[in-house]
Amino acid sequence: MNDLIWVAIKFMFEKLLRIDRRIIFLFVLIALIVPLFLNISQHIAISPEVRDIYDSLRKLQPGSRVLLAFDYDPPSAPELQPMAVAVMKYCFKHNLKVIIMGLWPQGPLQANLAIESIKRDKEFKDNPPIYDKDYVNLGYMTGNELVIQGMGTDIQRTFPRDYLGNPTSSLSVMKGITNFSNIDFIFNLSAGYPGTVEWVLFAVDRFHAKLSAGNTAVQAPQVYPYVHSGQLSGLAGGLKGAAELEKLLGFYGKGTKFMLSQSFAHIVVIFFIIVGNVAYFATRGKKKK
Amino acid sequence: MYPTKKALLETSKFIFLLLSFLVLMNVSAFCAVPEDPSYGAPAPPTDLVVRDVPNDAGGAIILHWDPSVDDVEGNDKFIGYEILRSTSPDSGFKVIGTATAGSTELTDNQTVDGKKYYYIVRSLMGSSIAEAWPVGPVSSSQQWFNLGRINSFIALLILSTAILWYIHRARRGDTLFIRKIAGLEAVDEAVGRATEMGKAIYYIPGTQDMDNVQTIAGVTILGRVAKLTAQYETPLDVPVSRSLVMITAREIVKEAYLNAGRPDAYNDSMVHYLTDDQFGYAAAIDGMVVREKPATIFYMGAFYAESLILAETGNSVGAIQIAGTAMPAQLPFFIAACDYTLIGEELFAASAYLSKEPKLLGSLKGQDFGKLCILGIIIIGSIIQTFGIFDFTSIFTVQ
Amino acid sequence: MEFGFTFSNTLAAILTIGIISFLWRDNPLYKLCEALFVGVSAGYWFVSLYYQNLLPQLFDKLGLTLIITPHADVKEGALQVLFKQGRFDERILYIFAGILGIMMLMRLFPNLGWVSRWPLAFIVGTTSGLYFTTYFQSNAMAQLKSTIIPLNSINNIVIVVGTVCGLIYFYFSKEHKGVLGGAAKVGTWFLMVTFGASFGYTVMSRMSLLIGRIDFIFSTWLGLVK
Amino acid sequence: MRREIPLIITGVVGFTYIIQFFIPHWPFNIMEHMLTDWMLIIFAFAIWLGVLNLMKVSLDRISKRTKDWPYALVTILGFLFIVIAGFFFSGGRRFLDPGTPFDYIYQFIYTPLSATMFAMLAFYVASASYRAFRARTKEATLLLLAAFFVMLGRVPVGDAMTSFLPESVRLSKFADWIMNYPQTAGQRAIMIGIALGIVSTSLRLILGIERSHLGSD
Repeated sequence: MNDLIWVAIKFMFEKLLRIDRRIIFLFVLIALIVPLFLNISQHIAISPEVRDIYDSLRKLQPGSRVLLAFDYDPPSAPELQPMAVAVMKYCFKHNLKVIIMGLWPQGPLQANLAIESIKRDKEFKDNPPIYDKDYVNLGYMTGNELVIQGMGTDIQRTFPRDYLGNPTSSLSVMKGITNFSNIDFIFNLSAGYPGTVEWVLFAVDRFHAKLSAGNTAVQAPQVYPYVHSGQLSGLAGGLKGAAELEKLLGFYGKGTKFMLSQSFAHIVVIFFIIVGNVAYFATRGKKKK
Repeated sequence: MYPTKKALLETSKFIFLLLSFLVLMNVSAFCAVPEDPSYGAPAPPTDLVVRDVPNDAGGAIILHWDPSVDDVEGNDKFIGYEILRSTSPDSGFKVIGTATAGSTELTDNQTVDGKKYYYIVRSLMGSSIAEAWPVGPVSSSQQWFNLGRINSFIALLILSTAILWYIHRARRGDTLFIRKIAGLEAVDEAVGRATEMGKAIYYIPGTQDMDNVQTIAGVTILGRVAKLTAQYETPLDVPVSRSLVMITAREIVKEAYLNAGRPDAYNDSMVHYLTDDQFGYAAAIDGMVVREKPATIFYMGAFYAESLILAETGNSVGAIQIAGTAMPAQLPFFIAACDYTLIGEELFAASAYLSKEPKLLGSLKGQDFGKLCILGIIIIGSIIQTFGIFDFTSIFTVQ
Repeated sequence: MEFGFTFSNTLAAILTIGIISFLWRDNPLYKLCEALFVGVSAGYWFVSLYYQNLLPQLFDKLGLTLIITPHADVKEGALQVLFKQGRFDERILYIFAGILGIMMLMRLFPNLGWVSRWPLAFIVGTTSGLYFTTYFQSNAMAQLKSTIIPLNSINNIVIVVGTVCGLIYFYFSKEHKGVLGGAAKVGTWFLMVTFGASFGYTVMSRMSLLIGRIDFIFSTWLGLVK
Repeated sequence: MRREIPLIITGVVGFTYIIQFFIPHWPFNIMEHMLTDWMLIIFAFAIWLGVLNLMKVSLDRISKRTKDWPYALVTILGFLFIVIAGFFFSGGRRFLDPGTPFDYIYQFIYTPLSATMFAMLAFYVASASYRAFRARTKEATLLLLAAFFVMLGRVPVGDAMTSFLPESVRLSKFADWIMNYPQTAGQRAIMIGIALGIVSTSLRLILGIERSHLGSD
């Protein structure tokens, strides 16, 4: 009798182990879609790395120059776009001058999308960011880390023209800026190479710029050693980092909105890991017997 | 209704402020004497030091000053600093740059080497300014050696010497011991299994170009795998995502087949280009794997996000998978979904172990020597730091 | 970006669903999307590399652009300087880059294939030289420096012990036995925690990306979620 | 000669780069810039090879009428479509500006395709977790545990589950600790190892000890 139950359990688990992966896919899909329609508020704990970014931003006086480096493309936008929007909103609200550039060809386009969405925002409707007063977009430049190295000597020579084709020297935001020593803060949004690692190696290690970064969660673990060594002051990793930034800076957006789906998804993955292991050990235990 | 005492007080305070402001404006226009900071002109920055930027290619002078006493957190009126430059100590000063409140440094990189310059830094608060005395002369120059990098220079010299010495020893025929690497032992077995099953072997050399050292290591290991497939007459398929990799991989596979005495079994279509795009490449391989169900798949080289798509699909068709990469973010997936994984440096060690080539063995030993030095430095250094004998870390500052 | 049930969004949504449909099984729509993707992405890079690389770096610098068409945005190239002003411009050296590039294309002719080794050798040399110093300086020296810390807290001890044992795992000259074996074992534990953490972060990242696509379908395209 | 000249090129170029790192003086400072530009130019030429190969493979499939040959036609048409739009109808070097046909294809064809390809990883991650992540050994168990804590700690649910604990020891703090200490240590060991590996490979390439990438004569 006992044996019969064992056989039944073993059969069940073996069946479970060979479960069609499409069932797993379906679970994931449901876990992500359903929360979009729910409205549950969650408490978001702030990690010290994100607080560092906030502290750096808060120290900036009105009129300070902030360089936003957009080093990502549309596939990584769900994680990085909310960070870009939150930081930009903070800058515009506190009258910090924003300089946009990209080492990825699609980066400056993502910046334009972020600005478009800010202009549509109720909070900025009466006081939309104005080109060359509140921000400039220097566009994309080929050369990867060598662009950063060039900027360390002369930004205006590295980017002779902005995104729209105006000479950089004619822009009022760029007045008096020669290199990183005239930039008060750099925020790098990065999804890979070239990105935060290169900014650390060149802008920070060689030219002593002050740098914080927002990274995709995939890349964040590799960047942690730089936070710990002080080469990087502050790091926001993935959607959670975006939600934390939104909370600290006071602009709730997609980062916070997506957190619920994120929670559900993690629970589904953890659930599958546990089930998979239970099934594995149950069937293996039987074999040993 | 008549004004309250408080309102009167406020009004008189305002008038007093206004008057003193006007007076101070006039005074400061004539001489930049620091006045009461809360009401008028700011204090100028002090102790301006100017010097040539060290260890550079010239054309730059660095300025450093102590902040004005008004440059404190919370003082919103303090705007920042303006930097002026002239070639004469008395006249001709022009603004060349600004620095925001809180900064104490600026690099002027618009200088002509050898020309003498004088600098003034002044504080801006509200609409008033205060200048410090001009400082100079100073001129920029280019240097013949970057002294800030002397530590890297020495370390690299020692490391390179060690590598070359070990290579020399290996070539002389000395036996150099290298421990077993589990993932590599499995290569022969994996090729053997594909032969038994009569199915193909896929070899994916990563998605990066030939300029990536990992790709080079991957292509080196391909040489070994190709030699085995030539001997066993197992079909080999190498889809690549870079034209340069295609060229190199063809050379290497061709040579392997030649050395195995089977040049007839080689043809160029074994190594073929798909697309440069990461996901286009992954999608194409995905399709190939699902349709052809290879027996063995190798992933050796630099991978990004496509690693998981590839490894999971390979796993789902039941292929033996052997992976090797030095991309930390991709390693968990290979460890999870592949039968054997070469972790980080093991990929580089693998090409040495497989080929038993003196140059590879020697350099692996050289790297080990480097690791031994680093281990020693960390242990001794941490003890020194613990007892606070001196700042040991300053030796390793990078510039 | 547009909002709502427009033609463009519908097109994008069909392509999105087409790719996702592979999860069910390989099917004609997926194959179509895959084939389209391979072609479009090759074309995207082809065009981008021409305009962002070849044109400004080579043709503009040499002055070939001006020879073909007068262009307001482009300044005189090295050829104009040489022939009109009779002055040597260092940009003329870029002609070598062009030659190396063309040598690369010689691969297309089987008996001239060996010529392409020159540009290949150039690329290998450039990257080796660049990596030789930068990687050593920033990933060995800088990280070594920040690992030398006083052992006065649990956290610092974790950092030092973890780094040391991890390095011992990557030490290939001795069989991992005895003390060395023990340390290497501890090293693998640290590496596994590192990979586990990496995995956790990656799960997070991938889920976020999918949320982005689902948000596109349900909010941007269908407008079901506000 | 066919092998010697490439070896010399690699050596000279590699040494130039190393020298400029330590000697900032003219002419090394400008040579670095120029050589890097050259490399980008060669890369831009190399894409021609790749594209021509892709076209050849696809045309072969069409002419031989292999299985699924119509998809090869789609690949070619997709390529021609974006290339023609990019070169002839998108304002030359302003081809990335909003509103050009190239930008349209980028936004509504390329972006959904590539972003969804990327997003598919979410499904594979879940499936891999289920089928491949087993606590077979002590090491695998550690990997799993770390992943478990980080995954839970990085979403608000983790804190909600441990809300009975004081704030400083909740899951999110524990996840932060894993990232900042053990994870950083492991990552660092990997970084240092890789850096040494890169130094020795580069050295071999520059000195011509490593020449397998050049193939044989």
